[in-house]
Amino acid sequence: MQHVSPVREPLVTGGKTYHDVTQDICYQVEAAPNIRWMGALGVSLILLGVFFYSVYRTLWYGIGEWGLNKTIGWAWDITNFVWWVGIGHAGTLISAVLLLFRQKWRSSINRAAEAMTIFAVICAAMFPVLHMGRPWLAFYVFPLQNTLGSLWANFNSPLLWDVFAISTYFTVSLVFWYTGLVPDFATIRDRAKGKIAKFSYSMLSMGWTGSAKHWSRYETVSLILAGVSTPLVLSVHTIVSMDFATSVVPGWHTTIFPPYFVAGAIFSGFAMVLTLMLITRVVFKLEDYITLEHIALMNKIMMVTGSIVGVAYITEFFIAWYSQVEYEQYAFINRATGPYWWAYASMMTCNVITPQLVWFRRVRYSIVLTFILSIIVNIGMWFERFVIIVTSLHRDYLPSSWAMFSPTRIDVGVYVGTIGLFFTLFLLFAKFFPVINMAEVKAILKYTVNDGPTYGGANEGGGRLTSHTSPAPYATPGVPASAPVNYDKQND
Amino acid sequence: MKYWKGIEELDNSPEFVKNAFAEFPDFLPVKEGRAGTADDASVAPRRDFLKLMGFSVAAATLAACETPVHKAIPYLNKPEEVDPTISNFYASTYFTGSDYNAVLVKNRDGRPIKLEGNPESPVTRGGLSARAQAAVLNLYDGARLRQFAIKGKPVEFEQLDAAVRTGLASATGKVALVSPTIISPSTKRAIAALTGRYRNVEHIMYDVNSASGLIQANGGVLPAYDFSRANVIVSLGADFLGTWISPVEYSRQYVTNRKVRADNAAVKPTMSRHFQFETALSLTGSNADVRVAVKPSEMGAIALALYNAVTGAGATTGLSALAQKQVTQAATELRNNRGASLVVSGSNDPAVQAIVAATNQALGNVGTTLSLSAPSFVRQGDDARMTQFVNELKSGAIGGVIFYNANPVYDHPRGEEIKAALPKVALSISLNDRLDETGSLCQYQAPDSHWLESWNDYEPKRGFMSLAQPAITPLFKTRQAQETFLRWAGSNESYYNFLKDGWRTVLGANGGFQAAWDKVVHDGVANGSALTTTPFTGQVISVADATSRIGSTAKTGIEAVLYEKVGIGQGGVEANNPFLHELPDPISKATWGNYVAVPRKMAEAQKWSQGDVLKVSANGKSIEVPVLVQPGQAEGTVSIAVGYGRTKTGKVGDSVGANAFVLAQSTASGTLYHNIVTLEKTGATNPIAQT
Amino acid sequence: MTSPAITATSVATPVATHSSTKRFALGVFEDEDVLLHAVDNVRAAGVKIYEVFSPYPIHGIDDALGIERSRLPIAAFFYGMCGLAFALWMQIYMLGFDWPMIIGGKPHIALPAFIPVSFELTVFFTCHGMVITFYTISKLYPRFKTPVLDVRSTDDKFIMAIELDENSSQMPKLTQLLRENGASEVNHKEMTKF
Amino acid sequence: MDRHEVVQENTLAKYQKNPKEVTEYELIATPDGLEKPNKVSLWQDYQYNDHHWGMAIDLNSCIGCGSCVIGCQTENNIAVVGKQQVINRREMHWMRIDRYYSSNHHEDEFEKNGKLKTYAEMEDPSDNPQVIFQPMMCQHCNHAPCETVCPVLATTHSSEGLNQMTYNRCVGTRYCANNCPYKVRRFNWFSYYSNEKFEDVNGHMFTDLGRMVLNPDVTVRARGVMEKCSMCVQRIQLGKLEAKKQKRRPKDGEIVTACAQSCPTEAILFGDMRDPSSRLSQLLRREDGERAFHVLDSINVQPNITYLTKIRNGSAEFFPAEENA
Repeated sequence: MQHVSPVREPLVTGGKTYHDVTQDICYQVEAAPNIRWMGALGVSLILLGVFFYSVYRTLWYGIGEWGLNKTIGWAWDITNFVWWVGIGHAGTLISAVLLLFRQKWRSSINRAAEAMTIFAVICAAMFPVLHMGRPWLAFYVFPLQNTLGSLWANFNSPLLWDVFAISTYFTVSLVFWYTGLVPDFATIRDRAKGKIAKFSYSMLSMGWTGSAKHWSRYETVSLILAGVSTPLVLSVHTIVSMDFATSVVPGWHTTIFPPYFVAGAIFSGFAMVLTLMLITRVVFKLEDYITLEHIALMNKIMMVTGSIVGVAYITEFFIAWYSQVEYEQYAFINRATGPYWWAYASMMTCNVITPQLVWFRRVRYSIVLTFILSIIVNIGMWFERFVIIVTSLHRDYLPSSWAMFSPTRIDVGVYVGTIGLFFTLFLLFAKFFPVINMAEVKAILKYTVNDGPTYGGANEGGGRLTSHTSPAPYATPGVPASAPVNYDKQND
Repeated sequence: MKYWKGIEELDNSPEFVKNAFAEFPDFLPVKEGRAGTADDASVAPRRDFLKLMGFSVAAATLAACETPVHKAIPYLNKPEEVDPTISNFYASTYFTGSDYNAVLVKNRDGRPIKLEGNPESPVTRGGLSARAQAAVLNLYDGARLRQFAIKGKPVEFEQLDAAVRTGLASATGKVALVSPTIISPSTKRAIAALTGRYRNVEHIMYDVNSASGLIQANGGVLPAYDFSRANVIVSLGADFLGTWISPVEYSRQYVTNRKVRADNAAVKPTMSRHFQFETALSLTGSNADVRVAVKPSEMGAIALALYNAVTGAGATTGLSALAQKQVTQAATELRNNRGASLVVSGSNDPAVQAIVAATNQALGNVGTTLSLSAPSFVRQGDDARMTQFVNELKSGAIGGVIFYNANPVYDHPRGEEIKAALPKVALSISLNDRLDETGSLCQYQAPDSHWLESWNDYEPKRGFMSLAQPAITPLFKTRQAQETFLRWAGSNESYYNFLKDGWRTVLGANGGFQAAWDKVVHDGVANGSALTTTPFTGQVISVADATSRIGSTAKTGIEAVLYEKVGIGQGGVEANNPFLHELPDPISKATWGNYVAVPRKMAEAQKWSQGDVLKVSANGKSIEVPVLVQPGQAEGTVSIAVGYGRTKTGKVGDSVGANAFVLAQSTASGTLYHNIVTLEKTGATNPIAQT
Repeated sequence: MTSPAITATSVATPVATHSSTKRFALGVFEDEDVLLHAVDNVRAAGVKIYEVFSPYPIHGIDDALGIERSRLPIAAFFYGMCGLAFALWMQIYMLGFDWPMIIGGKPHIALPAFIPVSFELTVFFTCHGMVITFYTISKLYPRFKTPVLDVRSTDDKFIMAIELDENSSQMPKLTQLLRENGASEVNHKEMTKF
Repeated sequence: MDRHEVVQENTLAKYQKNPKEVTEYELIATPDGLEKPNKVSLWQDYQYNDHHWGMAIDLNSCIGCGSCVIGCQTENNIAVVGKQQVINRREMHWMRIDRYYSSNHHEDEFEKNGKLKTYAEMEDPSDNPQVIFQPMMCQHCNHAPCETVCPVLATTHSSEGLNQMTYNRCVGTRYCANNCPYKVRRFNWFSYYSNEKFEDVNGHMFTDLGRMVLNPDVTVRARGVMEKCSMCVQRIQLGKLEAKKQKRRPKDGEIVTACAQSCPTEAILFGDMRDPSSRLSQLLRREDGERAFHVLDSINVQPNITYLTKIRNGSAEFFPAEENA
């Protein structure tokens, strides 16, 4: 048994029983979709339409439909790519790192967070493909024998590292997520009434019965996956940062990028998790599972990572000055005071200043403020990538080639479109999959304020009753010690 | 590389061409105009295209065939010297009114695909201007006329010839043959044949970028300059590296003593010193060692001050301190380099040029850095004569007019008047290669072939001659103008033979003409002379009255200078050439269209910002062009490029920019390319495409 | 208070050899701790526990049931090593031997540049190898219908299953034994093709 | 900006005094003293055993006339993109002529006015600026940053020192262009030969008549691929072939790139740096340490294009010499 600190708020409030947990969470899957969900899906689908139109224009006429030019070869495309990948990281982080640290509170959010990871990575993966001049040849990036003879891929190129990193990251997150889902699918299967439901959830659950042997292997697997995903998630954003760090462009060629990008990723990721969780808990009435305590904890993480990012920003400037490299210094001065000063300013405000509000308890525990904060951070992190990519490129070595970037409608369309794609996927997930990991939540039901379980028996929820750390000597043979309430009833 | 040894071709060429046309009774239509317009159906089917290709190959390479070429299209028996995918080079010559270049035509499978400088040429020495580089595209210009026509109705050569002959015979009053400068002896002879046959025909040459002031000031000749021998160069607004008279030739001369090397410890590396007094920042000015920005109206005063400083004849007043200081400095250096210095002026004002000529005289540069005895021929236009023509045209004294590659309606300051008068003329013939602003107003269209389809010869400078030879058979049913003139003159001789005969005098009969001729055809250039300068009638302006004239040219108000762009030039055939439109201006880096360049102070004072469209007005006419803030532009002046604003040149060049020729002054003494203008903001904006 | 007779039969009698039908006594528990104790006692009573089903992993149940530690970690390590080896071979062969090209003047075999891909492939092989193994050895694969002894075991009940012989002779004794150990109910269940 | 490394100039007086002082060379501090950047390298450099093509561009001779730009365009079938695309900064010229104006402000004022103000001021050219022209095309770097980053090996280095593009391998990530310090790579944003938007300006790629002008030795690039100066590799190959047929090595001056050929002032010299007797090799030997410099030498990409410092004969009194751009 694990020691539980007496000051901790309950992880799951409302004195839920195992059965209540099953009820509450399966309810969303089994009940007819509610109107708020339909509305949300509608909006997402419209944005998805925008996405398809923009992609059609891009593919049919060419990248010229975007605002790029000879000097600025990447702008919104890669900005969005890095932004989405960054967001994705929080999911893995919550499910893997927090698992390793035995942070029990992760249980009620990790499922949704992992789903978010997967959908975010899908959105991210759109951009490296779409931004290609000839996406239909994207398979060239894989080391395949081809008609041109044995012309393989260039393993020196950070972009190729990306290919491997992103695909590994995506598939690993996927199996991690799915393995976690299997027991919950079994639960739904065993409750399912409809034929189709029975059939499909039976397929999904792969014949899971919850036998002790399976559980023990299951735990080993998730532990190892967690153990491996942790360095993986760090490596992914490190490699993404190397797209820039290994180049010669002043403002990109910066050794601090890997840690700085990872921190940024966690930062933006948690912001996105918060955004989603706050919506989900309202839409699906899961206030008891995603409590203020969760929100406060995530706020804290956001604040810490936000500060790390802030430090990184300042370090960059220091290094630029310290290096005494003309181009480097100009790149950073131009960032802050040049034609794109506004982007830099908004990045600074959103990412460094606003998160500091979390120091105030009131902010930390306020739903509304947290929601606004999380949105602001998401915006800020988008600007961070924009600043890094565009302001570095638009004025590099040769003044003769300096240029400005202005996005076209298609640029905006593709970006907004991926947001639509993301939410469509997320809403579908939330409707047909258990948004909260039932098995894990049940496992932590017992841990709460006063050290000791509060499980109140199967038939009646509520009320924290006398604790049972070990079975009491039997009052009457045959009557389970774990059910004093029933016992009393029987006496009536 | 191989140059062709093209002789055998020569005799059977015309007959061959005739048969060739016989073989394609209806000539290959090639798609022109936008997709979706009526003539879409006229797109050449692939096989016809191949036929044409095969044919052109045969024609162009016939040259080298010992065996007579059969009209079989596929290479059943391949002509020698022509291997598919191997390029041949043919020597030829590029000259369009402005710059002269001896070129090599890179011919691939029977079609010219590139022009390169001809290193054999003592004039351009392998150099090639941007305009000449791009000229190969003009050959395939879809806007070219495809056949002869009378009042828009397609006709055969013979029909038109007959009609024209009767027309000329029955013409009442003068018939003017208007052309730009012609430096081709044989062409002149062909025209002479025409004027000989019809006494009332008079040949009028005018230059869009006129140098008549310079010619007048030098006793009727255009001096040949040699910048390579000048240690000190003073240029009063002459953009001799970019557009003035013969830029390629001058550039090569100029750099010979700009190149430095320090490997020989004994001799110190030296360079020429280059002073530039100019209004707009020109290509030449940007290369100068000392550049002074002055108003066009000050040019005279500066020339005078320079003359006085050089001759020591009193000081002049009315110059800014800086300018005065620079002039003195320049004069000192000039004096230290007598006979090894050069003063040039871009002005078309005879008075100014007279002073400059006198200065060169005083410095003893005549015979060293500039030559009057072996003059240049690339400018022969006479503005006064042209002005007189316009007046006659208006008065109705002209009974007929023939335009030979001349487009005065567009590029003459009084184009409007010509446009109005032209329809009233009884007989109007255009030999222009397209239905341009002038040609479209004429009754008869006898389009000239492209120079890459024609035989011709040139003499840019006395003693230096070069040839042009066809690198491809005419793509359309056009005929080269010289041949047309001969037909009208009643001769049936082929122009090739006509030309070759003319060269007998040049090369001399002795030592076997044929061998010498073959060499010329191979090299493309030769020494010898055939052109004669027209005896000078006007009187040479003395320094005294030049001084007095200049004294009275003080001006107030904003002065505008009109200049040529290195790419578009005078807006002739270049105007429909996308390469040249997209070639960034060397200084402003602007492409696609002209603009009014203003100094920063003026822009700030007037609250103009880049791209604001201004209405520029002078002589009661006005154009609208966007503002470009140009460092180096003289205070109180603006500058606008000519050559834009074409309306009938083709889909590339039409309505790109505005026609600035209307702002030029057509004075009695000649066309002046600067004027007092008024500028007002229209409120519209038009972004300038700068790279 | 267990009788050797029961153990004798339950342990000795080979069951379900000639028919695919199996019979089970299912002890239903409400709480994991009670179950844990029950497991100890039942095994102490010499009864062979067929399997335990629970809605979530119970810590310590492996020891109680005597399930030996899984060897998946070793497998995972092995897969990882394969991935690493493959990655290095691929990169060195492709850029170093199959078609060496000059890329930015770098050596053909630029090992530092190969690190990221090598790492990623190691992870890739580790995870997928291990997960595939997990599903295979646990016989987990998509099926149309999943036979479950007690559907509540995926909801809120902890089920202890004990296999019986053809005529379920040990049932009464087992019922008593389980009830004594805190089972809220004890059911008899037959399963074909289990 | 204050970027001596980009384009260098000096006065004749200085040059006469000591030719070794007219060019600034960036040096890298190493344990054993200051070193040339190319001495500080992580790895062994490749030996170009057969040929090593290179170019020298004399900034003294270049008058900025733009002849080379058009020469290159005709030789290499470079598309014309029209006004709007030029405004969008998408011109396709492989070769361009950079023009820099002089400014009255430069780094000396960093202390006085502070960096921010000075940088801002330095963007303003003076009222009567000195002008310097610099022909800029692919520098064919031996340590090419573009090659390293291409994921599909579409741009690699040839065994003769050329940086070569494989059009049909290119997928168009534009990473190479971003990573090119000279910004000489050009991307095909549209299919300029079939997109009706370009029929007017690029007509010669649309009609059978116009297509006759295209150079059959050079591909018309498809949409979505990167392109750039190839140092007229088709001419180099032709020259080598001709020489091979005659069983000899190509003679110096036999192979000439389009830009070098068209230059009226012979500012561009192309040649084989492996051949010690070639005019190029001689020039480089002569000018080494005097006027020869590589643009952005300090980032050590080791270009095969060498520039020669511009020497001005202007006296400071009349025309104060200033830093450029």
